[in-house]
Parts: sequence; structure tokens; C-alpha cells
Amino acid sequence: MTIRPELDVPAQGDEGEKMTGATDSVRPGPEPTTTGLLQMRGISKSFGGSRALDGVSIEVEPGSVHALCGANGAGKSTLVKILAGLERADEGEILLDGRRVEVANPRDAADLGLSFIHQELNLVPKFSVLRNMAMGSGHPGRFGILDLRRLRREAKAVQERLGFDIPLDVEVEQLSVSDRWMVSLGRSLMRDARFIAMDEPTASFTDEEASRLMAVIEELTSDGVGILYISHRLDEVLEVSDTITVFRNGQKVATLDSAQTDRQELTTQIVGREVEKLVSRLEAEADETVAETRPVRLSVRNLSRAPRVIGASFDVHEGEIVGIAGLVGAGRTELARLLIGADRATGGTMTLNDAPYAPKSPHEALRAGIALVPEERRSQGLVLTDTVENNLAMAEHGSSPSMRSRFRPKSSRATGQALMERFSVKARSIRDTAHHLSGGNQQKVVVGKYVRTSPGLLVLDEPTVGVDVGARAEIYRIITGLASEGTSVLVISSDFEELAICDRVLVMRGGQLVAEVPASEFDEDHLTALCFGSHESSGTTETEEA
Amino acid sequence: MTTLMENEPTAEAPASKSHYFEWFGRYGALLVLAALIIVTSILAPNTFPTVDNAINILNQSALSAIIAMGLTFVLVTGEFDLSIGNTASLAGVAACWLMVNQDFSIPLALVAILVVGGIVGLINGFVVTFMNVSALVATLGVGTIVIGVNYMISDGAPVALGDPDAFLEITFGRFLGIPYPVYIMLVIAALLWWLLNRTVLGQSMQAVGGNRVAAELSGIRVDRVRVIAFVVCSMCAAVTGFLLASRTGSAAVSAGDTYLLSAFAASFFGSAVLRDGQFHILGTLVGVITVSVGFNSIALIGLETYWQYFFQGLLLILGVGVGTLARRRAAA
Amino acid sequence: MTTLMENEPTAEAPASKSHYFEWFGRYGALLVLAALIIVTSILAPNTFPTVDNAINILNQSALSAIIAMGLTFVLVTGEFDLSIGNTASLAGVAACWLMVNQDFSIPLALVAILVVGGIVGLINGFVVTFMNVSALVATLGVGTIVIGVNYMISDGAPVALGDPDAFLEITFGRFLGIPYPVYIMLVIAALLWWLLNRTVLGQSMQAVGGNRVAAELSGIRVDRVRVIAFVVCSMCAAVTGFLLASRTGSAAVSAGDTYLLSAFAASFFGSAVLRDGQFHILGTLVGVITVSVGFNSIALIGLETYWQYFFQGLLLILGVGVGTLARRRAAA
Amino acid sequence: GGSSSGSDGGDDSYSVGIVRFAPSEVTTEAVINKYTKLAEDEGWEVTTANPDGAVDKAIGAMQDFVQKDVDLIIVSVIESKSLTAGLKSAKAAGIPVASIAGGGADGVTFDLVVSPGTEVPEAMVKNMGGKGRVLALGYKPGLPCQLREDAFNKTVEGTDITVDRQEVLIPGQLESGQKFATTWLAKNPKGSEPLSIWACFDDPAMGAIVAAKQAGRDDVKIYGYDGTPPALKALKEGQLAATAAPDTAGSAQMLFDATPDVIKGGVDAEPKTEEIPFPIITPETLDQYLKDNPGADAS
Ligand SMILES: Nc1ncnc2c1ncn2[C@@H]1O[C@H](COP(=O)(O)OP(=O)(O)OP(=O)(O)O)[C@@H](O)[C@H]1O
Ligand SMILES: Nc1ncnc2c1ncn2[C@@H]1O[C@H](COP(=O)(O)OP(=O)(O)OP(=O)(O)O)[C@@H](O)[C@H]1O
Ligand SMILES: O[C@@H]1[C@@H](O)[C@H](O)OC[C@H]1O
Ligand SMILES: [Mg+2]
Ligand SMILES: [Mg+2]
Repeated sequence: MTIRPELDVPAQGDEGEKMTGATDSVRPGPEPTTTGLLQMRGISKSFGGSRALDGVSIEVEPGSVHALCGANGAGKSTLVKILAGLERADEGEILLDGRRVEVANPRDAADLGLSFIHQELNLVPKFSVLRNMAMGSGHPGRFGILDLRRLRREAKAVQERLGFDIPLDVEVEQLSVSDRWMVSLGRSLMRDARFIAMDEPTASFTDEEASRLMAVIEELTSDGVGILYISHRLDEVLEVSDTITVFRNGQKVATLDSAQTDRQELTTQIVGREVEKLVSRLEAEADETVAETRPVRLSVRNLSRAPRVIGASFDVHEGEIVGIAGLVGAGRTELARLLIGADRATGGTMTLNDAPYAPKSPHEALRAGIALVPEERRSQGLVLTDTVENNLAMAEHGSSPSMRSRFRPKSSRATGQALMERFSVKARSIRDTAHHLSGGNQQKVVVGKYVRTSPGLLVLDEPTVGVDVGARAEIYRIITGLASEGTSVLVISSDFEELAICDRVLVMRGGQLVAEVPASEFDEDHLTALCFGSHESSGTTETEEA
Repeated sequence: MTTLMENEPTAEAPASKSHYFEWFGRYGALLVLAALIIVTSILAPNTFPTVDNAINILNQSALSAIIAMGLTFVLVTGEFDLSIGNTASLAGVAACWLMVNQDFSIPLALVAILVVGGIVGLINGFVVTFMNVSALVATLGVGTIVIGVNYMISDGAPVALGDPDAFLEITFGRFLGIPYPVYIMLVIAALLWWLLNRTVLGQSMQAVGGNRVAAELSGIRVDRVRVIAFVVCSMCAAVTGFLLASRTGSAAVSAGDTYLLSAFAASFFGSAVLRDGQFHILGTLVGVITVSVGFNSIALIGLETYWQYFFQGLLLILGVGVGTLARRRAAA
Repeated sequence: MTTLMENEPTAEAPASKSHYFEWFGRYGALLVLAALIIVTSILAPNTFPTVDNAINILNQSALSAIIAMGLTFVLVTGEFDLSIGNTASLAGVAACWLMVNQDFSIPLALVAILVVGGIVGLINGFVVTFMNVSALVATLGVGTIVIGVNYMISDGAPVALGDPDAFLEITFGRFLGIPYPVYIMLVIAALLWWLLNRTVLGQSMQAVGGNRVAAELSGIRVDRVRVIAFVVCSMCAAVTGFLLASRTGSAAVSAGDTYLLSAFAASFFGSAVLRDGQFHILGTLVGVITVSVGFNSIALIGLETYWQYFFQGLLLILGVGVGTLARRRAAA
Repeated sequence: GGSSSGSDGGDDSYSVGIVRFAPSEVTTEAVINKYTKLAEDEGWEVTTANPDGAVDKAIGAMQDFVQKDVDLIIVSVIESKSLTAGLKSAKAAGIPVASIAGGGADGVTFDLVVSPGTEVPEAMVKNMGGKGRVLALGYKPGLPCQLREDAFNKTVEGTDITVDRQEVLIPGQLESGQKFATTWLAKNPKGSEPLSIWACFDDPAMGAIVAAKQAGRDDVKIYGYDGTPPALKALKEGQLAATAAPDTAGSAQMLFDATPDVIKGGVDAEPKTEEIPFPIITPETLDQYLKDNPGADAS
């Protein structure tokens, strides 16, 4: 037990550990004026010489939502990790109810009633929903006997409160991303959290799922829970939060009242300068004739792998950017995996540059010129423990016809260096470990490694999940740049706003491609409606097949 | 939520085939055991399928089972322990030495070697958690030191009791016709099963093994849990060493070493029993018994030495492989 | 993106202390080796720090090094191989048996046992990749079968050459005063280093070990890479078995078994040399040499048997532990 | 080659390097321990290395002793023929090598041979009346076991005894013995014919005793070699029919007495062998044996 309240109030739930004597009022107590539930003051943290946080302070009131915004690598997650006892601050203090507390490890945080839903979902895949929710609860410091009936009762109660209804005995492995997220949240509520920090909860949610979460947050705040909310989805931040703190390069640059702020201002604060509004493909170089004038690169007919993909047919032309919209679980990832041979189709045909194309492995796909930037960069895109340099070289090795080929570290590094510059990857050096990079920069590395193989068709699955506004604009620029060089691009996204960069958007629902929306008719609400299967569309080609 | 429900797996033709494979994946390892029993019963009808022989097999399984179930605890938390064989050897030698040279009674000696086992486990846990050395290296190193301690005590020579009768009774005594070691095995199995499945500690162990970071984040004292797993494991190894010594009333410096590989084999085999690669007590028990049945079959049928090895190797690969292959098919 | 560049590392005060620990983390294992050499040089000034003894140590390291470097390949790809000791034993027996009973010449016997090693590796790889059995179980099973083959060939008795002189020459021949095995070790080390660090295959192996899913999606033929790693590993084990037989002009059924644990110890020790837990050829070589120096020191200084075990165990734990502890400090 | 360093300048203080076999090898460990004691009492320097049964490590240890420039290297149990590399190094450096139970080879100038203990199978055949069935537990890789098995086979030859042979595992010798015996006993019920279990050393024999006890069988006579303390105890209780015991103290003394000559003889001396007597001990002769070898029981 390392919770050391500095004032003479016993730590909650722990009788055994008395005050560590030193309650001598040498240190000035907290100003009695503060009413905040949680305060972090003057927090600084460096990693091997680089400053992640530089004397930041933040305060969360009970029953309110305090949002934390900032570019990738601004230090948001680091702050949360310090609060969670995962990292130790070099300087600064944490106050709970105006009392100074010590959070040396996650256990302390849990004992203090602080709950966390971290950026990487932290569940045990092979555990059932119930067991995941029960994890870490139980009487601290005592090895109790499992009271399964009680736990089930409590879990049911939490589910009711959150308004979700996932069978408690299903393995978490089997759940969709948003359901997993609810399980995480449920775990926090199993132990009467007074404070919950959420690090990019909606990153891979659809709008529908996000609004479901908003409702839950409302319910929690009305019970007096304080929430620290981190997200790159600025509209959502403005909607859900009461206060917004913006970090830039480890420093606090502003605290804004959500009600008096707009997206424009928030963006400027985050990036430090004005960012042009996301330019839609239409406005920029509107060229709806691409499809007619350019040769077809990939042609897909009746591609199937039941039950997730059923009879998909479409064409992608040279230099064209095609989007695929859909709800989570619509089967888009599965479709992408079929295109690169990560899974085998059970029916249908493909032609690539007019030649039959039936990849049996990602290797064959890459050799033929089709690459997939997978949706989970940490688990599927990167070797986190390896250098940026080696990560950037991976797909080139994978596309090499012979494994006996020479590997030339010098030229490989030079190529990697050039890619880093081209995509402005921010890292200490090319020898830096991928693990140390912020999310946006990691994503750029993944895109970079595939671009290095000069694919004719690049498939990107959720390319900007967890990427900040600035870096997001850069990734769009990379995508449009590639297209203008003749590369065909397929963008899968649940963030319909970004599908504006596409020449054409296909809509997938229940494993089938159900509609095609040209850039001229692009409209987010319209897309959403299509994804849900409402048919009040105008002029869109409904391709109801199979 | 509702949106996702649309996409439910549709009950289609391929589903039934995949269900079939799923069933096979679950029961594949048990099927291997069943096949073994049936074939041997046919080949050796008078000697194999008898109550006596069944008791025999259980009795032969007891010591291996105890050490393997302990190892299972460590494996469940995602660690390794290469020192168990050495710990078992040390326990036997220490027990006999204490009874011979320090006039310890049997129960007192048992308590003492449980303490010894516990200390070895603590050291393993300390080196792994505090020094952050990978469990493989740590337990290989600690195991080597344990051999040294063993050597220091015994000087390499076997330690034998002057009047071993009471001690031998632990191995040879019977209750209702069933030897004590079988009861000891079953009691320990029940205890460990309960610990792993019905206590917060056990759940925490499984959580740590399933996703260490997640466990840490949810407030589980990961290091403590890992240390406890090592302690349980070493204590089980110590019990095996103790029982081993009670077979002959004496202990040799490397008597327990062979249990290392057999315990691993049993645990890994067991992880394919009813589960998809997760370690569990029941599975380990089945693993140990399968190996014993296999050995018993070979000996009863009477095969050349090299056949014995072929057979054991195949048993291991097939027992695990059948299940995983079937699961893969089920998933495909 | 100019704005993002602002966050460059700033050289600050706390960095120096952490740099110190970083240095220690990198060189910790080497320091342990250095300390060992210095202490022994002081305790045995006439016998230890001599050119002769250095050659002696290298010569003793050769066989362990070859098998351990092969194992390193498998570890690099994130797998395990528990069959190497058995494969080495089989290689020795097979080589002698072929020379005695089939009149194979030495080079032909070498080729034959390389093929044998390759086949064992292929089987390991097949069971692991195709049958999807965890490498631990698979190689334990295959290793057991390899023992069976060994018994089938030799019937358990040692196989000795009638006229071993030419064969012995492989071990005893010297060039420029340095025994052939040292050259063999160095050539194989260079080859394996080159394979791992200067070919697409080697880079692919490291990627597979780092993140199998990411490697697969990067187009790397993961299964093929894993199988190749097993094959390289088994072939190295076979070479060690061959050289072992040439040390004695005969081969015993379990002569190579002891290499298993020592190869693991060396590889894991090596993963702490200059690296942060990644396996690499140079590290493994340092690991093997550290163990040899340790063994040599003991023999020259002369310690009680139990001290020898203490010493070896501590060496392993400290060699790895010092580095990881320091790295942990550096990160904190 | 020039012999040793400063030690042989007239005074009889020698430096001896001993390569043990493995902790599990009880008999030779006892010989080595006693030899060490005798030598150190005499003021000699004794260094031991423990190769844990590995031939390669044993060779390494011999080479290390060459570096150390000892006056004599003693190797135990490991077949001398398989130590060629070490023997060559020693010979080149002019250091003589003595072996305990490893057999002769080029470079070995003194060999303490363990006799095959033929009395044990002879007693067995006699007890069985020349007919019946025997479970033979052998161990081919070990030279002493191989010799004993040869003697056993020769003795059984021409009798009406059927032999079922199994190969024992080391380590794991006791378990092997127990498991093989358990099933063999199940296959051969009481009263079918005279039954015996013969093991080439005491550990598997002890395993067989455990198996017999568990099966409640007192009709099977069990034989072993080495005279380990548990075996002597089993002999006393009548569970073991016979074992053979080398006189470890006597052997150590023999080796100790021979040491100066072996060293003086150098590497080119005519190889000498001394046989370690390996007399049979039966329940009847046990008391006499214990009287002659005080401490054999407790050590
Ligand atoms: N363990 C670590 N070692 C070294 N540097 C680190 C470590 N963790 C974080 N950093 C660095 O600290 C800085 C802040 O990272 P942090 O993860 O807090 O950013 P973030 O604001 O959460 O970004 P994102 O929006 O991408 O999640 C980054 O520059 C990152 O590279
Ligand atoms: N009905 C379902 N049953 C089981 N799992 C599902 C189901 N629906 C969705 N999932 C889970 O959701 C994840 C996404 O599914 P899939 O990849 O097929 O859809 P997607 O359209 O690519 O979704 P996304 O929008 O996340 O890219 C899968 O990992 C799957 O585990
Ligand atoms: O004592 C035994 C010895 O006689 C035999 O030859 O090998 C195994 C040894 O343990
Ligand atoms: Mg973050
Ligand atoms: Mg997806």
C-alpha cells in the first residue's frame, strides 16, 4: 500500500495503514477554496531527455466532463498514465478532494476510486464479459473467495445503468470494438468509480456508437462522476464536454469553455496555426470522369466469403480514390483481407490490370501490387519493439521475390530516411523504437512501409483512427498525392467526414455493397442513412445484388 | 448495439461442418486418450482393463500430477519454471537429511520442506519480478543454485533413513484399497482447482496470464500474483520430492530432475484438453494420466525401446495437434 | 509538418543519470564477463590469462556455440526448439553408424547428417506451422521421436569407429596453432550473422519474431520463414553432434542431450548483451564464451562442487539481471 | 613432455585434477570423496570439476586441467574411449591420466576396473532353479552396466530362463525401474513360474522393489549392483535378494597409493589396471559386510 494521504484523513478502505506520520504542517495544505474533485498540478515528465509534459495543471469537477485535446504526442496519454500510476511524474502533485495523494501504481489508483479506459483496450480476450468486468475488483489486500453470484448481480446492475445488454458469458474475443469498450467501462463502474478517464474511446466507433457513449456519459455525470475525456474528434469533444484543455508539445496552451468555443478555434489552438478546412476531392480537383477515362486497375466480381462478405462487385480505376463506408461489422475489413489474400475467397473472381488475380497470401498480393494498411496499427502494422527503420523496411522484404536477396542496411536506411521526410514522421531518429512514437506518427510509418513497395492499389483500413487533425490532413495529402501519381486508393472509414477525399464512395451493409455515391452527391448524413439501410436517397446508384 | 445484431452469424450449411470440427477441437485430446484405452484393452484384455491396473495407473500418475499441476499455476500466469525438477530433488534430500540428522518427525519434515519450496518459489519470483529477468533464465539460474544447495547438504551421496517404515507408509499405505498418493493427488487437485477457479487470486492469475498489461491496469498486483504462482509451483514440486523420497526411504541428489520435462509435456497436453491452449488443472491431470496410460500400454503390449519413444512423441504431438488442427478448420 | 518538429529531445540534467544506467544496461552482461576474467586472472595469474588458455576456451566453446547460434535463429522468429539436444545426439550416432556400417567417407557422412538435421527441422516446422502445435510441445514430441530413431539405429549402445584417426583430425587438427573447431565456429558464426543481418530472409525472421501478424500482412511468408528457422537450427545441432563424435571417434545415444539447456542459457544470456532482450548471434557467442570462461575459472581456481553450481546459477542471473535492472532504472 | 610445475622438485606434493561424472553416480562419487580426503590430508592439491555427465564438458575439464598444469588427471565413469580429445591434450602436455571404471584407452595409464560382478546373476540362476522368467533392466550407454549385462547374459545362456529386457533411462532410473516392473508384474501373475527382476544397478532395482510392494508381490526376487545405502536397507528387509558392492574406501586407497607411481611413470608408462573387487552381498552376508565396512550404511 503506497497511498500516502498527507493530511490526517485515513485512506479509504484501508484501516491497516496509518498515516505516514509526517502530517506535520510544514507543507502548506491545499487552498481551502478549491472544490474540484481531482486536480493535477505542475506535472512534468521526461522520457530519456525529451519532455512529454512540462508543468501542466488540470482540474476536473464532479459531475462534469473535462476534455483534453492536442496533437499526437502532445502528452495527453502521458498525463493519464501518471494519474493511473503507470508512469511516475518527475514533478508535480495530484490532489483528490483537495487532498494530496500518491499514486504509485494502478492498484493505488483503483483504491482511490479512479478508473481508466486507456487508449489500448485492456481486456483479457479469452475471458468472458463477466470475468473481464470482475477483474481487479474484490477486496483490496485480501484474497477473497470468488462470489460469482454477487458478481453477476453487480454486473447486471452495471449493464442496466449503462443500458447495454451483452451476454455475460460470451468471450470478449467475440465482441465488436464498441461492445468491448462498453465492457471496459462496465469494469470501472463495478467499483463505484468517482472519476473516469477515457483515452480516445470513440476512435474506432461509428457515429451511432459514439452517440450511444454520449448518452452513457450523460448518465454518469448526472450521478456526480467526473470525467476526463480525450479525443481527436473535435465535434464530439465540443458536444460532450463542459471544459476543454488543450496541450501542445507537453504544455498547456489553453483552457476553454466548450459552450463558447467552436471547432475553428479549437483546431487553431491544437495545431498552433490555422488549418484549412478539409478539402473535398470535389472542390479540389473534381474529376468525376476518372472512372470513364482511366483504365480499370482492379475489377472485383461477386467476391464472397460468407457470412461477412457476400457477392461484392466493383471496379477501381487508375489514380482513383474509392471510399468504402459502412458500420462497424459491415464486413469492410473482411473484404479488404480478401483483396490481399489474407483470407481466401469462397467465390467470385478478380482481375488486376486485366489479368486474372487470385492472391493466396499477402505476399502474392504485394507482388502483384496491392497493399493493405491494416486497421490496427499496433497489433497488425508494427513491430513495436523494433526501430522505425526496420518497420519501414518490412513490406519491402515481404514483397521481395526471393528471401535470399541481399539486404543492404545503408541503402535501406537512406530509403527509410527519405520516406520519413516525405511523410514528416516525427521521431527522435530513424533508430527510435516504434513504441515511442505517437499514434499519428506510427500510422504514417505503416502507410510509409507500404508506399515503399510502390503498390498499384493501396487499401487503407481506417487510416486516421486516433490521428490528430494536423497529421490527419497530412495523411489525406499523402493519399491524394499518391492518387495523382497514378496509384489507386481504396479507403475504408467509419469517419464519413474523411470520405470527402474520395472520387466515389461505396456503401457496405451486412456483407454486401449496397450503394455507390459519386463525389458530387457526397453528404455525410446521406451516407449514414445508406449505411443503416434507409433508402431515401436521390440519384445514388443502388446496387442491390445477391 | 442494435446495428450489430443484424449481422449475426447466419445458420448456414457450412456451420454444421464447422461445429463438427469445433467438437473435435474440444475433445480431440480426450479422443486420443480414449483411443489409447480401447486399443490397449483389445490388445491386452486380461491385464489392461482391470481395476487393479487402473489403480496402478492413478498411483503412477500421482507424483507427476502434483508437480505438473503446480507448474500449471506458473504457466497460467504466463511464466515458466525450469527449476521444479531440482526443487523436487532438493526437497527429498532435505526431508531425509532433516529426519536423519536433525531428528525431525515426518510432519515436521513436511512442513520444513514446504518452507524450503516456498523459499525457492520466492526467489524465483523475486528474480523474475524485481530483477526483471525472463522466467526461463531466472528459473534455470535458480535451479542451478538449488542443485548446489542440494549438493552442499548431501555431498552428492544419497541420504537414507535408518528406520523408514513410517515414512514408507505414506507411499504404500492404502485406504479402501486405494494407495494414499492417489488421495493426496486428488486433494491437491481439488485445492488447486478451487484456488484457480473460485478465488480472486486465481482469477487474477488467469488475468495476468491472459493480458498482463490489462491486469495491471485493472489494479491487480501483478508482481505479487506472479510471485505467488511461483511459490505454489515450488511447493508442489517440494511435495512431489517428499513423496518421491517416501517410496524408498531415501533421497538422491538428482532423483526429481526428470519430472521437469514430463510436467511440461503434461501441462501442454492438458492445455489442449477441452480448451484452446489455456492451461488448466483438469487438463493437466488428463495430460499426466494420458502419459501414464501410454507408458502402461506400451509396457503391457511389450514394444521395443525405440517404439516407446516413437509412441510417446506421437502421443504428445497428436494429442495437441488433433485439437488445434480441428479448431483451425472450425475457424476457417 | 514544421509544427511537429518542435518537440525535439532536449538535453537536460536528468538525462545524464539515466544515460549512465542506459550504458550499464547495454554493457551489463559484458561487464559480468569482464569481472569474471579480471578476478580469475588475479586468482590464477599463471594459468588463466595466457594465449594458450584463451585458445583452449574458444576451442571448448566451439560446439556449444554452434548449436546455440542455431537455436538463436529459432528464438529470433519467436519460436522454441527443445529437440536440439536429441538431434545432436542423433547426428553423432548416425554419422558414426554410416561410417562404420555403410562405409561412408567423412564428407559424405557430414552431408548425410546435414540432411538428417534438415529433415528433423522440417518436421518441427511442419508440426508447428501446419498442425499449429505450440513449438514447445511440437519439439518436445519430435525430440522424443528422434531419440527413438537414435535407439533404432544404435540399440542404445555407443557406436565407435574402427579407425578414427581421420575423423579425429577434425577436432585435433590445427592451423596456425588454432584448432579447426574454432575456425568452424567462426565461419558458421559469420555465415549465420550474415544470414540474419544481411539477407531478406534474416530481416524477415526478425520481423516474424517481432510481430507475426504484422509480418504476414507485410507480405512476409511467415510459415516458410519459421520452417527455415527450424531447419537452420536443426542443421546446426547436427553439426555440433558431428563434431562431438569427432572428439571421441564414437557416439553415444544421449551424448548431445546436455547441449539443450546450455544452448538456451547462452542464447538468453546473449539477449542481454548489447540488446534489450533481442536474440542475436554475437550475443549468443558472448553467452557461450562467458559460460566457458566460468567453467574454466572454476576448474583453474578449484571450487567445491556445490560452489560450481552456485557460481553458474549466479552468473546466469546476474549476467541477464544486471542489464535489465539497469535498463529499468534508465527508463524510470 | 615435461611433467609438472614446481611441485615435483623432490617433495611429494602433487596437484591432481579430478573429473567427476555426475552427482547421481553414487559409487564413484564416494571413491572420489574419499580419495580427495586422503590426498588433502597428505597436503596435495585436489581440484574437481563436475561435467554433469556430459562427455564434452568432461573433455573441456581435462583441457582446463592441462592449462592448470596438474600432475595427474583422474576421470571417472565416462568411457575413456570417448575422451580422446582430452586424453590427447593431456598426453601432449605430458600429464598422465587415470580412470575410475572408464576402461582403457590410449593415454590412460592407470585404470581402476570394476569387475562385472558375475556372482549376482549366478546367485539368481541358482535361486530360480535354472528356469523361469526374468525382467532385465539394462543401460547400454554405461560401460559398467554393459559389462554386467554381458556377464548376466552369459550366465543365463543355456538355462530355461526367459529374459524380458528393458532399457532404463538416466536420469529417471528409479521411475523407469518402477514403471517397467509394475507392468511386467501385472503381466506375470504370482505362481506362474519362478520370477526375478535383475537390474544393472541398484536404482532401478529400488524402483522394482517399490513396484513389487505396491502390487503386494513377495514372490519376485530382485537383484541389483552398487550397494547403495537404500539397497543395503532393502537387503536387510529381504526385499532385495542380492547386490554387489565395491569397496569404495579400499578403491580410494588403492588409487591414492598408486598415484605417486602413476605420476612418476608419466604418459608413456605401461598401462596398469587394478580390479575393484565387486563381491556379492546377500541378506546372509550383509552383517559381515557392514562389519567390514563401517559407515557404508550411513554415508
Ligand atoms: N515510454 C515512452 N518512452 C519514450 N517516449 C515516450 C514514451 N511514452 C510516450 N513518449 C513520448 O511522449 C510524448 C507524449 O506521448 P503521449 O502518448 O502522451 O501523446 P498523446 O498526446 O497521447 O498522443 P496521441 O494523440 O497520439 O495518443 C510523445 O512524444 C511520445 O513519443
Ligand atoms: N456479428 C458479429 N459477430 C461477431 N463479431 C462481430 C460481429 N460483427 C462484428 N464483429 C466484430 O467486429 C469486427 C469488425 O468486423 P469486420 O471487420 O467484418 O467489419 P468492418 O466493416 O471491417 O468493421 P470496421 O468498421 O471495424 O472496419 C470484427 O473483428 C468482428 O470480431
Ligand atoms: O552406477 C551406475 C553404473 O554402474 C552404470 O554403469 O551407469 C549408471 C550408473 O549410475
Ligand atoms: Mg494518446
Ligand atoms: Mg474493420
